[in-house]
Amino acid sequence: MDDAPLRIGSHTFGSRLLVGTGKYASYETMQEALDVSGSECITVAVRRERLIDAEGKNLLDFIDTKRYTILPNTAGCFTADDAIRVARLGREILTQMNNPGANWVKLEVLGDTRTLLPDPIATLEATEKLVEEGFEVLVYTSDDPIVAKRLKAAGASSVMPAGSPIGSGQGILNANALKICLEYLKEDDPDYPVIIDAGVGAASDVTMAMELGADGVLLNTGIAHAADPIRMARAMKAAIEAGYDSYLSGRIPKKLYATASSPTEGVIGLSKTK
Amino acid sequence: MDDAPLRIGSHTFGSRLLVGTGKYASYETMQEALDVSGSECITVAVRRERLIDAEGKNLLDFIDTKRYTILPNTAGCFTADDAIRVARLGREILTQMNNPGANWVKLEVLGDTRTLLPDPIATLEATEKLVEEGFEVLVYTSDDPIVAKRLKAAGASSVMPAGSPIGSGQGILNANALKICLEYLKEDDPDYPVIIDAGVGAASDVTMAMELGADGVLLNTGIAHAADPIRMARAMKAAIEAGYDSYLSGRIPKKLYATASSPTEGVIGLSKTK
Amino acid sequence: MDDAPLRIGSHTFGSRLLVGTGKYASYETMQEALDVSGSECITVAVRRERLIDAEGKNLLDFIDTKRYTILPNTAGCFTADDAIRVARLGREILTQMNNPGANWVKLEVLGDTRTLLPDPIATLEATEKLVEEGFEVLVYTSDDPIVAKRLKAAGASSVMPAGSPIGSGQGILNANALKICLEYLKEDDPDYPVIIDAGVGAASDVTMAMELGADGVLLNTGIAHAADPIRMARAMKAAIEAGYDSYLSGRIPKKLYATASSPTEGVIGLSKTK
Amino acid sequence: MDDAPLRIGSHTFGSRLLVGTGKYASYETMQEALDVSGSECITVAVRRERLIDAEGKNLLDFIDTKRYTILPNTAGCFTADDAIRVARLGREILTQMNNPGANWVKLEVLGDTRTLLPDPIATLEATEKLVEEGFEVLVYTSDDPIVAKRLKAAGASSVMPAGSPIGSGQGILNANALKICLEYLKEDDPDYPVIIDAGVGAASDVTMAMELGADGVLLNTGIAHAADPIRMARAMKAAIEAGYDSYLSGRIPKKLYATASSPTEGVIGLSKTK
Amino acid sequence: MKITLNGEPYDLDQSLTIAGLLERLGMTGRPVAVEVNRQLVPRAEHDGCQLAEADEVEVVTLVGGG
Amino acid sequence: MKITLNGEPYDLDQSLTIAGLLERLGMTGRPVAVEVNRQLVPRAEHDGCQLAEADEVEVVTLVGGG
Amino acid sequence: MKITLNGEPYDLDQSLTIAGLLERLGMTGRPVAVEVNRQLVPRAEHDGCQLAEADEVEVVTLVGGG
Amino acid sequence: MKITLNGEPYDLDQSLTIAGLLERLGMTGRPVAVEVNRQLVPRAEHDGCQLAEADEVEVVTLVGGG
Repeated sequence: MDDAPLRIGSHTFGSRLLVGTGKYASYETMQEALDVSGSECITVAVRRERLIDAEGKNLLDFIDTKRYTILPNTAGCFTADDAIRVARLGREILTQMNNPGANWVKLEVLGDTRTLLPDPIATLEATEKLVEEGFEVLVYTSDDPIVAKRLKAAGASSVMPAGSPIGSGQGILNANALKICLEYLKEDDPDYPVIIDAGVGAASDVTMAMELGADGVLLNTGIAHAADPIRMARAMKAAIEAGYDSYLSGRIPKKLYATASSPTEGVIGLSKTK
Repeated sequence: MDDAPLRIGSHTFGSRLLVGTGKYASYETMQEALDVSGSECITVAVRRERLIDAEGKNLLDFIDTKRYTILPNTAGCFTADDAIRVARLGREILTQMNNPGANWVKLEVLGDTRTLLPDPIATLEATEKLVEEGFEVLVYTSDDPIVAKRLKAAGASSVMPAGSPIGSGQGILNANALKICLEYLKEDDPDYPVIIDAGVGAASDVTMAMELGADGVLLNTGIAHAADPIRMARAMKAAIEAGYDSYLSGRIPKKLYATASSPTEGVIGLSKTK
Repeated sequence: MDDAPLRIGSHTFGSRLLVGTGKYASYETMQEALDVSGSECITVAVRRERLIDAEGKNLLDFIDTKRYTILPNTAGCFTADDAIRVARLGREILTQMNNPGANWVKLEVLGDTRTLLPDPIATLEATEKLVEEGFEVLVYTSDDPIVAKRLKAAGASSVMPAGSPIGSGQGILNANALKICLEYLKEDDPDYPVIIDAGVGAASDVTMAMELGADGVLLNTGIAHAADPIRMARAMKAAIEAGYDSYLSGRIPKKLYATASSPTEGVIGLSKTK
Repeated sequence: MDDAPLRIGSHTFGSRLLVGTGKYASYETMQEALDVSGSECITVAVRRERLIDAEGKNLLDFIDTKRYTILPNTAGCFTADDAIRVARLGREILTQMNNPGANWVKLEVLGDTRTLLPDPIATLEATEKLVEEGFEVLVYTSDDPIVAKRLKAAGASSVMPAGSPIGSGQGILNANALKICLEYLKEDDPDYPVIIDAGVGAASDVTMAMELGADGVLLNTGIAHAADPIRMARAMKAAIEAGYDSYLSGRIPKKLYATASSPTEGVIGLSKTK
Repeated sequence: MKITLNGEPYDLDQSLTIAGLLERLGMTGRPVAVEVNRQLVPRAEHDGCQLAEADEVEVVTLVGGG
Repeated sequence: MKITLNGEPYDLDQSLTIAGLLERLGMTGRPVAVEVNRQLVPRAEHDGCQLAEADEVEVVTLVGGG
Repeated sequence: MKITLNGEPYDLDQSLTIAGLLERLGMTGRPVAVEVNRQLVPRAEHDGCQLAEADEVEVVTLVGGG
Repeated sequence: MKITLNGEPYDLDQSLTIAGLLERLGMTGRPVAVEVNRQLVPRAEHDGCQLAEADEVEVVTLVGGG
């Protein structure tokens, strides 16, 4: 079977699962979960260096930067300007590390500290400026199809609609909206990458996202806060493959009821049936 | 990670996917789909031998009976007596073939030719008699929890509630009812095997079924009538693994919204946030 | 507009809402809720007379038996024999009261004390016997379509499938199953009354039940345990009317998106649209 | 029971149902449907006068402008400037008619001719300008909570999120998003009016919208294109009342299963129960 | 004489009919139904039905239920 | 004199005010609003507003919509 | 001699055992099960079981099913 | 000399370059990025960039996030 790689901007991955690196009980658990997930692309945040305890454990000591493409994000930013500053800082660090992730960013511009929902207006503004600065922009947004359409028009390398709010574990709340997003983003451009970002709670959420025709899924909390993150990482790896194949296989239509799986002719002489 | 095998009566399988052999465009396609699905247990129907064209292709020429445990079913029966006759005929054939499936049966007693929904009353009656005759009975039933409870009490080796009508592709229509079925069937007996049988349309249906705590899934049309049965077989294999791991991993709770995946402290000096 | 009355057996009602009389904080609240609900048919249980405090308040002191047709139920019975005894006792009392409800019964034969789910096998047995004794039987059952079909065949005056478990407040959990129940019960007999019994939590559950094509809804806890039972009674009255009209009106089909509500021609000369 | 009127800006209505005037088979049908709906506020579009056949039937000949407050809309506009022009034109006409609707507008700025989904960015821009010009702006938007929040901050008199795309008949596709919209719009301002606009197909959609805590519902196609618009208008009237009361009544919580509606003590001496 | 009344032991100093029992219980004319040994005894037979030692009597009425 | 009226070319043999145009169109007193070159002209100014060559005039009313 | 074989009339010029019938049908050694008059006849009894006039014989095998 | 370092007041007894500051912080060679007064200063300019009184300096690195 043909298993196309995931292409986003100048990047190509064998795995369609993108995972975060936050909220793990320990770096060791994170390291094993990343390994088991099969992901080749991991997202990280940019934060102030701890000045005391500077010898303390550092995320980068637990990440094989030869193996993973690092996707720096602008989590925690609430204005376009702040997101642009953070994007530049992330690029600077990854450039020093010679990591291929130096040319892109996961753009988050949030509208509210409580719900962490994205601000479409500020997100669009930041997308335009970062694209101008040569960034490949993977942009986190709501499932609003018109906003998705405008973000692609602004030059985003990938639009990443949320299935449900970050960390909510609600999965796909509005399949109808995501279908319209996919219709907009892929018409006349079927290879344009659409990633479902945020909201995933269980493996079935990932499988459903892929069955809608998404190109990949990005998640963090669903694995990091599961009771058994390692096993959940394995679940998510299988869920991506299941959903990708299921979408490409052309599922049977839904009916109110029933058609026989066994032949109806050739049955032995039976008592009169109803 | 501990991957427990699936145990039903005297049978043990590494794969938790049980697949049917009906409705394929060709025996060759069926053969490859069975192989790709990873299933070790396949269900077949009992029908009159074609007397003319007796040299024609036969299902059994395409099944490696050393590899697969065959589960004969009573599809097409509408009374307890007929189902019992067909169960005995299936056992006779499998005995000749020395297949381990000679001691069990997938019991279907249907209530209506149009919807192929099971008849709980006749099904219960047939279960009691077949158990008396020494069959290990895997019984297809609706998602009615009390019927499920009574079928187990009647000695069924596995109760197999439908997610939705046979071949409908509706997936899991009533998760609430299946949860109560599982609660009844597994209380004080956590290893009692519960298989979700029928209704599966896409991989996410299988993953969801397993996330409810089912021990396995039996399906046929979802693979056989997909546009690409081979790829769908691979999807279903991954979907079973995803759902099994997802259930065991202890998923995060669902919330109305959002908790941050990235740390909220240590953000650089930002413009005033909302 | 033609508003057909609800006909069940020999009974005819202007309201399609049937309400229970249990679980109210006070008889006075019950009395007002019944009044506001507009219901003309109320169901009651049969229980041992309190021998001490026999002068205490009695349900019947708060029910205008000229206004309401009383539907005695067999709640609390777990075998066909017990349900039949209770049905006879209810009939005896209503006969003394000259209430029109003396010739019928709401049959409940439960399968389990914890979930109060109906036992299809015992329910079918009791239905047959009570019909023989001349009762008009309104039978509470699960949403299993084959059981529903057999209960009608056994002579039930009305089959009353549950939307979800008694008192669960889950509303309609399996619209697909109820649609098949309605198809079975009404084919060649469109006037056969089907009542959705149990599970209602909010008004929208009642409206949805009616939009499926049900003839009425029976509920108790949804009103009795609401924070404001009187207002909820009014909500349920309106919900029944809304759902009945909505079903008869022939709703618009569902589409992925949008057709204009305002004319697309005749718009003033606009800036170039997308 | 206290039935608070619906207050939007300077307007007060007894009915919480707002209806459109488009897509009816005839003006006579529209007239009767408006009457039966009980609505006191109807929305209309602004279009070029037909210059030939100027004597032809005119909408206004069928609307009692003393009875209804007219809400002019900007349907068909795809830029902020066009919407503003159309808003001014509507105000001019209603001023001549001395209709109280002269001071407000239903703002629609659409992002795409195919789906008629709103453009959040242009909608926000138009809201700011129209508020400056003294309009009471009722703004149609998607269910994006951050956009809803910003539209209120821009001075909208009412934010009107869509349940689903205009005319799609899908009802409420994302209750979670609407709950967050309501939380944002009503915190510290519980009387701020939130109207669910668009997507309604059946009465249950209206009841559900109100049960979320919305202050009203605006719809058009659901009535105008129903097979029987008059009866559907009556259904929608009842559905609004049902949902309003149901929300205020404090519904029972949802449970996996069952609590008894009839007393569990005092049952006659029964056969041993399970 | 001992009977069981609604599941509880109950003493009768003398033999009674069902009508007599109901009178003694102050339930005459109340809407109740009576079972003796799991058989319904209709109101019309209450006068004629003499209770015997060890009879199991149920006296039931209608209560709120759903 | 040529103007554009509701998007169509329209000839005026003589110069007219908006009021004059509406009269000619038989719309005097009808509930309509008028835009000239994308600017609304309120009813009160219809008498005073003289149309010029190539003016883009929109005459609009209310129609059914949702 | 006439029997019913899989629901169809079937002529036997001579009396046969089940084994004989299967041989004639070219099914010897094939994985089939045989019912005579709704009673299963196990393989081990095929040689000994003589068919009689009007017997209803079913010869079944396994086919694809779900 | 006083600067603000990662939001906190910080004293420098002598004027330093960014490179000097990082050395003093023991971060030489660590993967960090530096902003002075909200402008990124690329690694190549760390030696040449002299810090001034009241500069707002941010020294950031990568941490776990989603």
